[in-house]
Amino acid sequence: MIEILYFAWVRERIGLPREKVETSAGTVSELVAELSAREERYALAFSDLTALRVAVDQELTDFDAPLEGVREIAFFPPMTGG
Amino acid sequence: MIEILYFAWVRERIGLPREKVETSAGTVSELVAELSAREERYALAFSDLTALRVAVDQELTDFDAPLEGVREIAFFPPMTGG
Amino acid sequence: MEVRVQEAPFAAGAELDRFTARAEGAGAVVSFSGIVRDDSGQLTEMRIEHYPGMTEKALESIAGQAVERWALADALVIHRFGTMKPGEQIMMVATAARHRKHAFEAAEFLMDYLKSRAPFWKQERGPDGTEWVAAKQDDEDALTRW
Amino acid sequence: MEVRVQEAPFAAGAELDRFTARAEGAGAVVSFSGIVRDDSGQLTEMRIEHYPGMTEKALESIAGQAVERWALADALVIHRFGTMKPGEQIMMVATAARHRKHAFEAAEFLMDYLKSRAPFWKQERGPDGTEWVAAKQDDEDALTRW
Repeated sequence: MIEILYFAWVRERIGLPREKVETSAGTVSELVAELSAREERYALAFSDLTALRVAVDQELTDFDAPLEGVREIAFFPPMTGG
Repeated sequence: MIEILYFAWVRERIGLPREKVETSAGTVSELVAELSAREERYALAFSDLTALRVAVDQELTDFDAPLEGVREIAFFPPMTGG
Repeated sequence: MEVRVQEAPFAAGAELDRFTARAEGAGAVVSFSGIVRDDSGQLTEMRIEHYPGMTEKALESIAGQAVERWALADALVIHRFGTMKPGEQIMMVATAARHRKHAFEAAEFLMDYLKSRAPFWKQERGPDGTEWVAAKQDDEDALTRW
Repeated sequence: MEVRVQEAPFAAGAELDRFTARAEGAGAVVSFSGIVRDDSGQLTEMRIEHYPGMTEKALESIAGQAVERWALADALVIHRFGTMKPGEQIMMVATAARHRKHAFEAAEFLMDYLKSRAPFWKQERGPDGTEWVAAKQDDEDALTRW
């Protein structure tokens, strides 16, 4: 079980802030493909990965990051702090 | 009559903060030469002009600045504000 | 080093005084405050969403890098989340160093990283509804300097 | 724009709050404070001499240039003269602009000019007497950037 978090417009498109998912995906990209195949709202949210950022266990990373041992993944748009 | 002001170690070497001087010098350099010829303490204070700065009527300028119409001249070391 | 992520407003002046008082040996203190700006005259409020847990970790990492790289006497980061009106202060950073160049550079570094690498997202609300603020390419480009 | 040359101490935090409150439309406020540093552990006090009349004119000219060049919403310069102990604040500048880059640049410009072009001279007093602080070539070189 991995916990997935969504922020900002990604959260709005998917319609929930977080969910627990059972997956056998080996990388973030594979998880994205799995979710996108599942329902239209995921496909919509993940349609342009260049507009998204991903954090694995609260560290920014890339979409080819491996998921072995990971507890938490977050998807969100580019950050706008400061 | 021109009023001459001295600051920091220039003031200390010359031994006074300001004085009024009657001069026919045409430039700052000529005034410096006139003062240096007058007394040893001036010659000492003005011995290395690269270590001095000059302001004419409260504006930084060069030693070849003309003195016509000038009311106030100040001599001091490089500034150390901030 | 102090990092705070909070919903409540903060008093920048009091924070600056406290920070300066404890920055022993520093000759230079630089602060930056970010304020909600209403360029269009149509902004009713700004809402900032963040990623609890990761936000604190990211800010501590950024501040730690700044302290080490510029040998700072101290660094402070305060960043709010939640809802704010135009004119309200969103965040501040402060840096204390022996010399001014290091204090300035470290504060700019903190700001550049906060803009694009700390998990905050701004949303503006106006008479026509809400809109997520888009990240600026300029802000991303600013990171190449470091 | 506000320029003050004074012997009395000032409260940097209160000055920053006041400055920020009146900087309408600014999204970014940067402040710099300079503090008497005692690197040798031998400094009993610092004395700052200045050129009354010219000092105010020079600071106003520098601040005016900064406001114009970076389209600042506002600028503040406070500089003390007289006698100060280690840890006391000597001076501060603050700048307010729409964007952070302009506020930072203008504050650095103000500091670089204050260091070498405003008529202040620092003298340090220690157990062995007093010494005039020498101007640094680094500070002169910093001006070439502008």
